[in-house]
Amino acid sequence: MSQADPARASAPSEYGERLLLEARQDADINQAVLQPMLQTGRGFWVLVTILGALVAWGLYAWGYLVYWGIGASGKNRPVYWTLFITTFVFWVGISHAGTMISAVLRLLKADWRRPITRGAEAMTAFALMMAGLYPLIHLGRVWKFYWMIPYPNNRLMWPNFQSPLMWDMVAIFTYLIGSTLYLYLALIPDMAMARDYTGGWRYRLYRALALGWRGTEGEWHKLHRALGIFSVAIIPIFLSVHSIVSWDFAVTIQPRWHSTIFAPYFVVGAIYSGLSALASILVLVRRGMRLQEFLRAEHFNALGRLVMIAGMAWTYFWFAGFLVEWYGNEPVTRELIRQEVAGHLAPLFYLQMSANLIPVGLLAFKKVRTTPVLLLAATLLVNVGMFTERALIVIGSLQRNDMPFNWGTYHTTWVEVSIVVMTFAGFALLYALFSRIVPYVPVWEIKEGRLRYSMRRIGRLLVPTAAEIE
Amino acid sequence: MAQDVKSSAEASPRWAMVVDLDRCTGCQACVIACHAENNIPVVGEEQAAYGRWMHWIIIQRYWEGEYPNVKARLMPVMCQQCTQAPCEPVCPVFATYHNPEGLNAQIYNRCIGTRFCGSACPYKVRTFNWFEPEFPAPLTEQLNPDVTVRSRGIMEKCTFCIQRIRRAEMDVKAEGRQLADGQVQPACVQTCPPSALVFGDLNDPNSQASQLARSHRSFRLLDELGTDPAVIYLKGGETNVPG
Amino acid sequence: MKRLSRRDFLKTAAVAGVGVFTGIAPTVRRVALEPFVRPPEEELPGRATWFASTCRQCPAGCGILVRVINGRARKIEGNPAHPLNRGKLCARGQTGLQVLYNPDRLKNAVRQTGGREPRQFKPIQWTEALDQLVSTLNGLADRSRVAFLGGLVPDHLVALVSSFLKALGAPPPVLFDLHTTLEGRAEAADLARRWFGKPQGQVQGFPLPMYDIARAQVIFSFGANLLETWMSPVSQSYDYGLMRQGQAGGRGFLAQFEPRLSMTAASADKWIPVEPGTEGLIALGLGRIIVEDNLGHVGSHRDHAYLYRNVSVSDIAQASGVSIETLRKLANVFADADRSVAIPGGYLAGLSNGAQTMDTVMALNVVMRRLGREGGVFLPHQVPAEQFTSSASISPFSEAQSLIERMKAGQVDVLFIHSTNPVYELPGWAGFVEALDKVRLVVSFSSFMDETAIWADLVLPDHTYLEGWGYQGVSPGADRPAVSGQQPVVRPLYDTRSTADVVLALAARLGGQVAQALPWSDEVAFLEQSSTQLLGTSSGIYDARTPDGFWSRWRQHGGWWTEKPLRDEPEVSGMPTGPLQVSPAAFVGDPQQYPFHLALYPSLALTDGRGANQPWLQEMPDPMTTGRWNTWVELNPVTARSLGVHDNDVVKVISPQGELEAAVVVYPGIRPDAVAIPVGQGHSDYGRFAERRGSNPLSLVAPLLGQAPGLPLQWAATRVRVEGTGRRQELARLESLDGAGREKLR
Amino acid sequence: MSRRRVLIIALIALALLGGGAYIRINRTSLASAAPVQPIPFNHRVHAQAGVQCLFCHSSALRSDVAGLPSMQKCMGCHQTIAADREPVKTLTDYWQRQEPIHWQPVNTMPDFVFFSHQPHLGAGLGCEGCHGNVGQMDIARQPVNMDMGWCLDCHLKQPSEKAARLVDCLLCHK
Repeated sequence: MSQADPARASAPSEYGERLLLEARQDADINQAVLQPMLQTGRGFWVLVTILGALVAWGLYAWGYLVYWGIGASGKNRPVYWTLFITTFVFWVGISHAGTMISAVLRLLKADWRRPITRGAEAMTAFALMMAGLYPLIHLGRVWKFYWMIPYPNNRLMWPNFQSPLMWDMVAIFTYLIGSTLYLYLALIPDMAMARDYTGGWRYRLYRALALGWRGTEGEWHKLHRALGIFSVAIIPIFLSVHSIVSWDFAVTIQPRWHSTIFAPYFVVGAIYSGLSALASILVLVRRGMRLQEFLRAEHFNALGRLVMIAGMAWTYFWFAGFLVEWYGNEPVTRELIRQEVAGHLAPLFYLQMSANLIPVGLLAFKKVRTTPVLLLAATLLVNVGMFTERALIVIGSLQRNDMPFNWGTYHTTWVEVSIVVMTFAGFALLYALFSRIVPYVPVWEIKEGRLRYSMRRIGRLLVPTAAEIE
Repeated sequence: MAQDVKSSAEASPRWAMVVDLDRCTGCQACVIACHAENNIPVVGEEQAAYGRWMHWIIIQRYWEGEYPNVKARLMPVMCQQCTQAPCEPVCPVFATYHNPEGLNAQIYNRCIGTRFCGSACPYKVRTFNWFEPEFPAPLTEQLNPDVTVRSRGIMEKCTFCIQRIRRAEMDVKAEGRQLADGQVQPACVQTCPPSALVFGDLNDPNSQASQLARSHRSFRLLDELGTDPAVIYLKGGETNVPG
Repeated sequence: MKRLSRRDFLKTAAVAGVGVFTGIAPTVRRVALEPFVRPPEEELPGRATWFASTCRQCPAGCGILVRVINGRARKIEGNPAHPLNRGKLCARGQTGLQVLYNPDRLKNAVRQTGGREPRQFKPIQWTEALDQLVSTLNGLADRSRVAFLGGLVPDHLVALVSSFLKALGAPPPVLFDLHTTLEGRAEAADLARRWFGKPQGQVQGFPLPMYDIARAQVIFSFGANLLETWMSPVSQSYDYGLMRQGQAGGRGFLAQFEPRLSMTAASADKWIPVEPGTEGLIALGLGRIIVEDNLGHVGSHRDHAYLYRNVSVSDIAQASGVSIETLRKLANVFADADRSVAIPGGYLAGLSNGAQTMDTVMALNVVMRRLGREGGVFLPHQVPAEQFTSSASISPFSEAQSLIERMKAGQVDVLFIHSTNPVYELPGWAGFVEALDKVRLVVSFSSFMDETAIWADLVLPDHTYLEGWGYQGVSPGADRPAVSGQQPVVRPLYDTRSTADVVLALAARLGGQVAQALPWSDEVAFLEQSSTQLLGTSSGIYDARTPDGFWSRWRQHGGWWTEKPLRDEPEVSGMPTGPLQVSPAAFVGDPQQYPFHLALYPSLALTDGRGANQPWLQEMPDPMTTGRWNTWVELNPVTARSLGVHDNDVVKVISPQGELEAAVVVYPGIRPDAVAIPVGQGHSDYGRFAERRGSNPLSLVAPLLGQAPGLPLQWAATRVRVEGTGRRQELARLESLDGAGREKLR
Repeated sequence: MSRRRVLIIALIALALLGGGAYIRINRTSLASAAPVQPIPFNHRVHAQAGVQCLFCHSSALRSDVAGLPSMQKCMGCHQTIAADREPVKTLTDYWQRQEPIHWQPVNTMPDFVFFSHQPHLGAGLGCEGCHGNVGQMDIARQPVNMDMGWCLDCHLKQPSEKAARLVDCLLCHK
């Protein structure tokens, strides 16, 4: 934190955080953001190499899977869906935080969002890209994936829009396009800024991406309007995506999937895991790119609070669902609950519960929220818990059904794990490369935020004031 | 009105199978008949142990009671050809759909392998080609030319031997006659030694299947789910009664 | 198989993408089309032709129809006109295609070079093979030193071989295999001869008794697994279906007496897990109660009272573990029914008191006057032609033993082996392998390189039954006399030759008396001539004016049978003169050291092991355990608990004779003092699907010391102990173990 | 500049659409060339000589496949007729060796399609409806690309009470 800044010494620290970088010139800020982007150390390339290798291995595993058949993964009858769908749900869940932070907080005019919006939006886009791979990966005949796309053909065959998988595809593509545009819109002024400060290939790249942005008032006006529209428009999409993902399960009559609470439960879970992932990533990026100046305790504090609230909401929804299932005492559900509480699913169940509930408790402490390492630990734990939760829902439920003769178990394989790891590595790789090409901190938003606040002396008091900017 | 019913019944039969559990001995003849008729591959010990077997019809065995008053109930289970089939709406490409005769169609060459139908099916009677099926030569010579050999990544299931239905329809049409009751027999029904399986048209009230379906012993599997299956079971007797 | 190719994949990872794209190409077959050179009659390209023939997967002789399209057999179905199976067929019958198209079939005759140990087989021309046989036979000083050991040999071949051996001056063929041993076929024939045979009647080949299951109201089956492998399971299953739902008087009642709940017992109304060896006592007790209380509606039992003179029901109850009340109830059920029948099963033959037990069971039918009555006991009516009445019977174990003795003593120079696999099917102590060593020339006619064929000097593969000719008298179950005809449905796939033709060719080459005895130019000529013995028989479903016409009708129908049902009423000629006796069954192994009875049973899929090379049968779940592809050991839950083992734990089963290891199936339907193991796996040679898979439980069967000569193989008289090994092996079950015991889910 | 880009994109889209439409209308463009046969059998000559399709492909009326004439049938005529011609000599050689000729299939269907000639002929369809005017072809070739759309074209034109059945997937795929 910039307590050392002599110019700010007079202001009480809690205000100081709002008066972001007051003493610095705009050009300084530009440099502070651009420098970590332009100077890449050896550590970065080592990281990229490792991630690249993991992705390459995962692609090989995918090739193996396609060549030999889905049997190369650990699926069997009746566990037709396993880690692929689990990870799919997980990534879709992660993708929710970007919009949550960016659009919802933008509408709510929560100013602390400003330095972290870009990171959040990028996370959304990349997580969706990873999620979008899974519907392909898990297909038995991936080379026929285009049959899911409605296009005129002489066989007069169309996809079945009754199928939740079609809803999924539509929702995910819409969300991917929407969130990518949203990310890009907010990027334009910073591209222009970067264009003005760089040369070589970067200059050409930024010039193209900046779309000739000059920063006129008209342009700003249009940008704000566009962002405003997008912020509103993308919220229903972001709600729909995870609802639809939940309906993949809930529309079947598989016991435990067939639940009315699934849609909100999934959305809340998605926000919980997404915000946690964002917090984890911010902690990591902040350290990796030395952005301590921009990403500060107040952001972590606020984000931590959000995570905690989402966690409480998730707990509530989980409990509401669980209680009804428990009292319903439907035979298969009862069996599943028994397996979770004291059967072969118990390790996963207790991992899920502890990893999801302990962080809620931890994050109640400001010390945890504002200490990056502790925050990282808590939020990582949340995502372990949420991944486990999805695994329990997808894999756990499918192991039991109405005919005990057909129950089954499941063991994963190296192919499956490699592909899952591939998407994690792929996400990290995209994110790492992104952070070197695009200003990680939205400079214009910070500058805009600075304009909003000023310190006024009223009598003997220094009082921060905020202006409406629209 | 009655005329209408009759003509519509003639227009499209409602194929149904009656499984008399009192006759079924569990002898597995139907299982092999199905393998032979429908080009179902064998998967080998390792895969079979992992639950990846591919029989379209299985005989489920449930134990009841304890030694010495132990009962084993045997129940053949194949695709129930539900009228309200949970598998149908979830397929994104219409590979499985309801055909005019009320059959659950599974079109292999349309299937892209999402396995959604398999997850949705409460009876778990759909099987998936986890790997490319193997028929070491010259076992290929026994393959039924009327049935597609499925490749890897495709869902498959009991079709009520649609190829036999179509063949019979074609033959009677060529001869200018109507299908008679019992003229269409899926492979399992044809071979069943104790005649526990009966196949026929429910729209024909006089067919043997219709008559059996009206038996007081009849019930349907997981009826409470409302899937309205076309497979009708007839309750078996009490076996190994104590005392 | 898969694993190997996966390793290949690792090597060729770089081209994985290409491989993927091969999956995209439309699967249009660009194979050349071959027209017929000369079109066969009535063959329409692309259209199925159905050939009527006979199933040879077990001795029953069911009629089959084979669907042939473009010269390839595609499916086997039951022949609806056939009186035995009436259009139905069991799992094994349908798997016959995998005998024909088995990838491990011998494609030509082979000769073993370099002695019998190294298993070096070289292809040999048929002419060369015949030359060798002829010169060996000609070189024999004493032609009686030729022997023929057969198993599931079609009747026409038995007839030919018998004539051949007779003409040579050699002893008649010995027909012995495990399947017929396990179903007690020879002993059933013995039983019928004891009770119903004429004093001067045939010594061998007495017809087997038949039990009218379809019309019986009450059936007491003593170890007869009549729905699985015993006698004519398809026919019996058909009748069972009628017994259940096809009777006017309501549902029939079936009680099964055996230590393990077989599939038949699972279908029974009552399973009585008797102490092994006390089945006879129970029959005795039932008879005693019936006679004593004068139960039933057959008048007085005074004539038969002497049969049960010294019987104490309470002693029986104590010995068998079946309470007096249960016995009384059962006796009432049996006697009160108008149509009841007691069936002595094959399992009894494996016990030392088997013959006595079977007698006591048959006595129940006699006492209740069930002979020749609807729903009772019958004898098949003979086919009205000598050729088909003298048809083969199964040799008792003693004959196989004496053949082995002769071989060991060096009295056999040439041994022909056809459709039996004694090295696998006999326990090691029978000494068949050692005996083979003493035989100068061993000739096998096996289609596969099985455990016996690898010891042969010459393997001259016969056609499989779908490629060859023949006929077969049917097993009991048909309601009328029948001969089932066998004809080729496809052209032979490989350079194989019918054994009948080999025998005829040998006879012709040997000349003289032998050639005179076998004057036929080939097998078909013999069959044609045989079939026409029935020409002019008015009772048949068809007749013809000419032998040619008759022969073509024969092939069209798949044999011959009468138009009307025709069965014989057995007449008791061998009524026991004194009270029935059941001596205590003897078992090998000290009960302290070996606490469990070993209950072997023929696997429904593999029977005695000959189905093990057929992948459909390997993958076919056992109906009761749902196990596949391997051997398992069935233990009562109580037993398993006391041994501390669970499902899929590997245990060692040790008998005084040998031991084996297999995974446990905790099986609620078995006596706690018994362990059951299916027969059929554990092949060391028999093709890719059979080899190195499970264990052969016959290695456990111990010889009953001091057993009287002439006793059948005592395969049910061994005691064993079971030890845990601490290892686990996942048995390929159909059933989910997770869901086991959760029937009451709903 | 941006306008030019739009134009280019529009042109590409148009070309794709047009190409698709062309293929849709003119299936012959995708039909395969005549395969090379072991004997250059000339359909035209035979048709001109008055040989009916069903004389040689006689199974079509009763079976799934139309069938190829047995060599016995070929030789029935060619013992005497045109016995000096080169292709017929090749045929005679085959016949003397009693060896079947390995004809290359001309009209093929994927494995997953069940097709039977019999009901099509039963419905009054002529051979040339699908196989083109083979009588005008020297070497037989597939005149149209027999894909599913081509099948449906005809099946959909049938009276509505029949069409519902005729477009059921299970009719041809099983």
